[in-house]
Amino acid sequence: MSLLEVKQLTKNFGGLSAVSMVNMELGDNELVGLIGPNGAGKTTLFNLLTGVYEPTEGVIDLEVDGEKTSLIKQKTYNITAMGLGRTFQNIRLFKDLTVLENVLIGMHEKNKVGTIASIFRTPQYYAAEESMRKEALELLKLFNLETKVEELAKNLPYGEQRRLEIVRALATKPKILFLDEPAAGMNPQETANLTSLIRQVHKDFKLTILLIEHDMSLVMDVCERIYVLEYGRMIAHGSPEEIKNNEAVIKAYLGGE
Amino acid sequence: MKQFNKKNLGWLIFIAAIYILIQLGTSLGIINAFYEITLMTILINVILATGLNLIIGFSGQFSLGHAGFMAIGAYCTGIVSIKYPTVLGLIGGILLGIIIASLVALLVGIPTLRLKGDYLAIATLGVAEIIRIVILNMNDLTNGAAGLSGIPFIANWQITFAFIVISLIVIMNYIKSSPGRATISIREDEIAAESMGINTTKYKIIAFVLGAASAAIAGGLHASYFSVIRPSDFTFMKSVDILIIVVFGGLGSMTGSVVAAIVLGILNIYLQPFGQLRMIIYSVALVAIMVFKPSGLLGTKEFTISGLLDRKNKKSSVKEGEAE
Amino acid sequence: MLTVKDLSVYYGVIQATKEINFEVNEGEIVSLIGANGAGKSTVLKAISGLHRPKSGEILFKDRPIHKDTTRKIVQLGISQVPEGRHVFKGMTVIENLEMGAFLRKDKNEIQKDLKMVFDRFPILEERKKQDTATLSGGEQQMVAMGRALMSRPKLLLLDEPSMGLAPIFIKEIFNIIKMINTQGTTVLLIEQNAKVALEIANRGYVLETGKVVQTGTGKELLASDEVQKAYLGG
Amino acid sequence: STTGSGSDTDKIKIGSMFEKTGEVSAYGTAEANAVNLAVKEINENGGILDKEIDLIEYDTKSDNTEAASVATKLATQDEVAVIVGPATTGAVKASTPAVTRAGVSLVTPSGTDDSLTLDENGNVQPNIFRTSFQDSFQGIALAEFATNELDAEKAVIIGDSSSDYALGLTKAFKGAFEGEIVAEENFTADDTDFNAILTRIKDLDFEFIYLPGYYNQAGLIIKQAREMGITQPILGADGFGNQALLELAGVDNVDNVYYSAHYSPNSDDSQVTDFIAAYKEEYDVEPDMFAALAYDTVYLVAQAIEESGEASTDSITKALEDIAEFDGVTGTFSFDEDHNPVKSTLVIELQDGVEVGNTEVTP
Amino acid sequence: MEAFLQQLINGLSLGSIYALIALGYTMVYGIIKLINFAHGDIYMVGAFVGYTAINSLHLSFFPALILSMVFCAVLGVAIERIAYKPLRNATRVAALITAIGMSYLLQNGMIYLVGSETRAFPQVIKNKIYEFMGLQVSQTQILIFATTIILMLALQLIVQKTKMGKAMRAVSTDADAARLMGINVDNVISFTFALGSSLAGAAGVLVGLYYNSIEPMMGYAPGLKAFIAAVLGGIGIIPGAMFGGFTIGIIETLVSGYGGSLIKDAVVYLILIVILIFKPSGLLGKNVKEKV
Ligand SMILES: Nc1ncnc2c1ncn2[C@@H]1O[C@H](COP(=O)(O)OP(=O)(O)OP(=O)(O)O)[C@@H](O)[C@H]1O
Ligand SMILES: Nc1ncnc2c1ncn2[C@@H]1O[C@H](COP(=O)(O)OP(=O)(O)OP(=O)(O)O)[C@@H](O)[C@H]1O
Ligand SMILES: [Mg+2]
Ligand SMILES: [Mg+2]
Repeated sequence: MSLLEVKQLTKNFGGLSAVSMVNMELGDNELVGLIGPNGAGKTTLFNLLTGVYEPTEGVIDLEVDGEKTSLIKQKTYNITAMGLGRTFQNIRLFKDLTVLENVLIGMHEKNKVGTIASIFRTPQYYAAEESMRKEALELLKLFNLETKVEELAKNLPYGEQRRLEIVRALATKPKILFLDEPAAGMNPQETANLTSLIRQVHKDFKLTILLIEHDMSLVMDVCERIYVLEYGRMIAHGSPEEIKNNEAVIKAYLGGE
Repeated sequence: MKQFNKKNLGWLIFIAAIYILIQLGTSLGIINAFYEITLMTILINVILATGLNLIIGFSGQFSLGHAGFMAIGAYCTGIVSIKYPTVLGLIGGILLGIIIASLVALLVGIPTLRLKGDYLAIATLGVAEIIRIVILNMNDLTNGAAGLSGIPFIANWQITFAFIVISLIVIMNYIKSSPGRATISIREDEIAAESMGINTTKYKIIAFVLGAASAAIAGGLHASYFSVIRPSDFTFMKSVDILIIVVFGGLGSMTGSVVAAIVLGILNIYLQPFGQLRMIIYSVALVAIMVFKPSGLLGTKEFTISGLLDRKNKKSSVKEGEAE
Repeated sequence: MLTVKDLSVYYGVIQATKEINFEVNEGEIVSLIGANGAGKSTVLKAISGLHRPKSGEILFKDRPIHKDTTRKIVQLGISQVPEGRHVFKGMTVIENLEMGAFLRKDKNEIQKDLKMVFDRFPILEERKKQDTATLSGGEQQMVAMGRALMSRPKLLLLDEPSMGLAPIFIKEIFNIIKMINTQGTTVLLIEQNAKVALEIANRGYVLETGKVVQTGTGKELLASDEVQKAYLGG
Repeated sequence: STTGSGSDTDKIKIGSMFEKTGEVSAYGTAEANAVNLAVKEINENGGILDKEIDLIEYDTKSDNTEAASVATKLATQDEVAVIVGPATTGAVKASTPAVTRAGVSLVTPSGTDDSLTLDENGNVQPNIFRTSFQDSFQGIALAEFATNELDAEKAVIIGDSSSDYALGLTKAFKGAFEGEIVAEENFTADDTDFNAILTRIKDLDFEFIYLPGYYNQAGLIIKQAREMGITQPILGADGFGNQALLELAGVDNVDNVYYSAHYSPNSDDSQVTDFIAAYKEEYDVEPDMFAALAYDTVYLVAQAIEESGEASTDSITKALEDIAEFDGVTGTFSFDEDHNPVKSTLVIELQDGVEVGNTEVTP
Repeated sequence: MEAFLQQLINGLSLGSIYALIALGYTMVYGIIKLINFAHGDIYMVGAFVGYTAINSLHLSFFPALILSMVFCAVLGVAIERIAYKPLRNATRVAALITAIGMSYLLQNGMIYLVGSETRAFPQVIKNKIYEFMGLQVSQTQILIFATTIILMLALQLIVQKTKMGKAMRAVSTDADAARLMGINVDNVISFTFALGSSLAGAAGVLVGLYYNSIEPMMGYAPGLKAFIAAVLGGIGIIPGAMFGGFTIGIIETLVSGYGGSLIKDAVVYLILIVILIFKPSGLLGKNVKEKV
């Protein structure tokens, strides 16, 4: 079975059907793109998968410890614990906390330090803090953020904020990482740097990545497969080459040359 | 590890020094009965404000009902210690207060902490008023509107000081730990916090319960020291008074709350001779302070011993994130 | 038409622009390009009077405007499409467009311009009674553009109009910018998408950490090695 | 501390602490004003023991913690000889530990709760005195009045559940009243709209309304009841004693209203008329029952100091206990062993807003 | 049944007072998201201005009402300029504290000026009582009820249809973008305060007339209830303030009317909390989940 299976997924807002009857599958260690016009329902799909919105109908199954587990009606934090990590279209860092704290918060659930242990400062508490700190610093180093650990997140330049968001998502130890327009607001040079970073994460962490992006240079470059949404429906699916030449996609999204 | 101990030692010395200073003051008669009342008011306000700050400043939940939990603590302590007028009776009463306040906080927290902003504020205000009205109507136990009087005076400043140290250590240790960071992340961005796998409801409730428990302690000490309590001591205006201390000190700064409680306590002494004009001066001061320093005295910063002792090492000490 | 002289803007202690100089002539499209945080948006905020410069001058038709209120500046004919659209959510498309004509009293002309905007963005006419909060990003961008046009600006300031838009919309937006320009509106354009921006621009300026480091015609800049390396990814 | 105002021998320090701001500032301010007036008069007439009174005043903010704080300040820091105030029971109780420890006596003009002057074991609090009736006294007197004078057997009680004053009066009344209590309704001090409870009792079979409460709510209740067509007699306590009762209720509505009082404002006793004139002159409003009690309290304290011959705290306490036949605006009285005044009450009858008679009741 | 209907009338009349005050509350909240705690005290000032106008200036009712509204409008704008404007970019709690400070200032300033005793409001309009089918309703009750409805409709019209109203809505969603339209944001906010405060002034005079009782602390309790009403209705929503006010008034009255006068407020709060649990953004609030 594939890692994540989505069937007939639908989300209505009042009369508007933001996502309708969407089917999708993600396998192990894949790098998949999700594109579509503005308002097609891409972000909404992410929100459904991560439990931020509750689907109107449909099936979302994730493989957890070899078993098929439904994500419907699960709380976001449970879903995260099961291995789905994400970034946000509009950056949502913990702005007034330091870079390090942002990452440590991502690690919190996986390094259960009990409230009681923390209040009474048991030896376990010290040990856990030590190891979390070490791990966080290593992660930050990997993303060239090691010199910024004590900076407040809000004071980082935009590009570094995007990177920190990815680090923070990785700190939750996800099996699947959802990236929502990581290159938005970046110039082509910055986008190129980001492209190689995504490749590296994909390789080093051996995880599956689902990527929303309007920058075709990035999508076509890194994605193995691409899904295309329009008006909430999946209108196409295939390799970058197939998508580039798909009439419907060109008409709805890419535009003719 | 060495770093931690050094810092803990610093705080220990600091606390001991303050204790000795107060002790010296009372022995030499510098702190007379009147200053002692002021001191007690300040100490009790410190507990109240730090507890509320945990809820509002750290978990980011807007509670306007702190006085309700204080009332629970005050009445439990009053009732128990009238029956058993001993130190054990006092501690038993306070413990009972903590337990009941925590249970009530848990019970109301689970449904209401889903609410946001002003809606939560109104709900918590309502909870506090319900607590007060229940107390008002439990005549046999609470003596209704007339309240309890003749509560034995047991909570001297030494006992109060001990309670303050304990509750501050608990709260500080909590916020400077992984669960504490999880709590703060809710204030920063609830949706992002959930996406980090944090059970936001759980940590909101922990903060709410801890805050309620500390309010119960403060209420118990208040009852025991002042020996009279009435339901009308714990109205919405009391919650507002505590809120003022918290905001004045800086939302998200525990040491700020401590400093603000002290400053406002001392301000009150100086304003007392002004009679009716006092409240006018106080309100003008309140507006002026907020206009000129909207983030409060300390903002979200904490005053630290290490920062005071050697400013050079400040960076590394913050890094350790230990009980500052 | 617009002259910016030695402009320095601060946010608290952070200096966002450092004695910037540039100008925009009547009828031109001028592009400002530069990395994130270079100070591009800050320049536009200073021109519109949203953020006061600490020193320097901004002249519009030889008249200093850096001490004027935003209201005055809008009255003089400068209109801005801010970064991130900033449509009025909770108001309908048509109400948003009417807000653009807030300072105008000529009811008939306003109706004409409304029609003009709908001609340019037909989709908006279909959505005219819809709450802008529920529009897609591209549609919101059109509302923001249409709203700015409703004030009949002489100078239109555009801050990253293509951000977050699907490729097909990007093309459309740039076509519209060209069209507006040929119909007589001067345009100052900020874009991350430097290639397209420089293609349609008469002239361009490159900003780096608050300073102008390079200038030239659009074609010159496109051909420049530095620009190629820093902004065009190769 | 036996020499209260030891250091400054040509002045006698008296403390005044009242609720001048906050919830119950209406009563506190009236009392504080009357205290000032009395002190001014005494000083103009040569003071006490040929010494001028130095009045040290504080506001308790209607807050008990603050009351404890200023009582301590007066007793230990300012070292006053005696304290007048505060107005409410709670504030007096909060001040009790401090003044008792310092041995400074405190006379409250209007703290009415029975337990005020007693400790938990029923022993008298050595330093607490009051000039007003205690709740049980009035409650019983009114119950008797209802039975004997109104010939009424069916009562409806409308009480202020947020005030200990009203609760005390209700409790005493219920204990003493032999007739039937048809209904008992409650309101809180914040309320201004009483239509709900009045509608509820309107069609019940009852002969009078017992309304323990202060004039500011009582006035509104009388108005709303009469407008609604409830015509039965309304019986209240000394909290009615303010001109505002008539104005709030509307003069026409104040019909069949009875209340127990310390004195009749229409009395032609010169002490009463002089006091009313002086107060009006000074503050431009009619004095109320609270003002009268506070005014008397100062003269009472002055008499005690005069009689003790010195301004030491202990001798003043002793003199207060022994005071014989103090003659003031609110009657002639001395203290019983529980520090409560021994005096009778007048039940005043109002018809069409005019006092038409009064009956002396001594339960 | 008759008793129930009578209580309903009582509840509506009490509720319309809460609603009247809540309208101004919600209006100000709607635009700058500030809980203007001093609103209840402006209402109190309004009552005193009306009192003075009638007693000392010997004006008749309507001129006194207008004078009070104008005075309160000016007062509201002054408070906004002095105490709230500097805090536009501060946290909302900081602004709330300032508002509480202003509330204290108005209360205690008034106590200082006129004393804290309760006064009777001059009864310039004779209160007639109408009876039909055994139900009673007074002229002032009708007056207040009608005023509330009319003002609610008028406000709704102003906010939805007029240019100023649109400017207000624009400022409330995005102040900087509103500036770019040439809107003078400060003036719009001042206008909102003027409008909201003049409503409070009108309420002060009307309620003063109705209950015949005014004092410096009179704004506290109804101010708090009105705030609760505004939140219950969905804060920032004009018809919501009205429905919230009616709801609270009716619940309060029915609870008292059916023997619960001791626990009236507790029941009100309990119902309030239950309503909020099921409708977390108030009666008329749209339950929009934040778009992420
Ligand atoms: N909470 C919501 N309430 C109402 N409508 C919503 C909500 N969230 C999304 N929508 C609507 O659903 C549709 C899909 O929105 P979504 O954000 O998923 O688009 P998208 O594909 O991510 O577009 P973009 O590329 O512009 O980010 C849009 O029309 C949007 O207005
Ligand atoms: N409100 C603000 N407060 C403090 N600093 C700010 C503020 N706005 C911008 N800055 C800082 O000013 C500098 C210039 O920002 P500006 O927004 O003008 O950059 P930009 O070139 O428009 O970048 P982008 O491509 O991300 O839009 C940056 O360092 C930024 O962090
Ligand atoms: Mg999206
Ligand atoms: Mg920018």
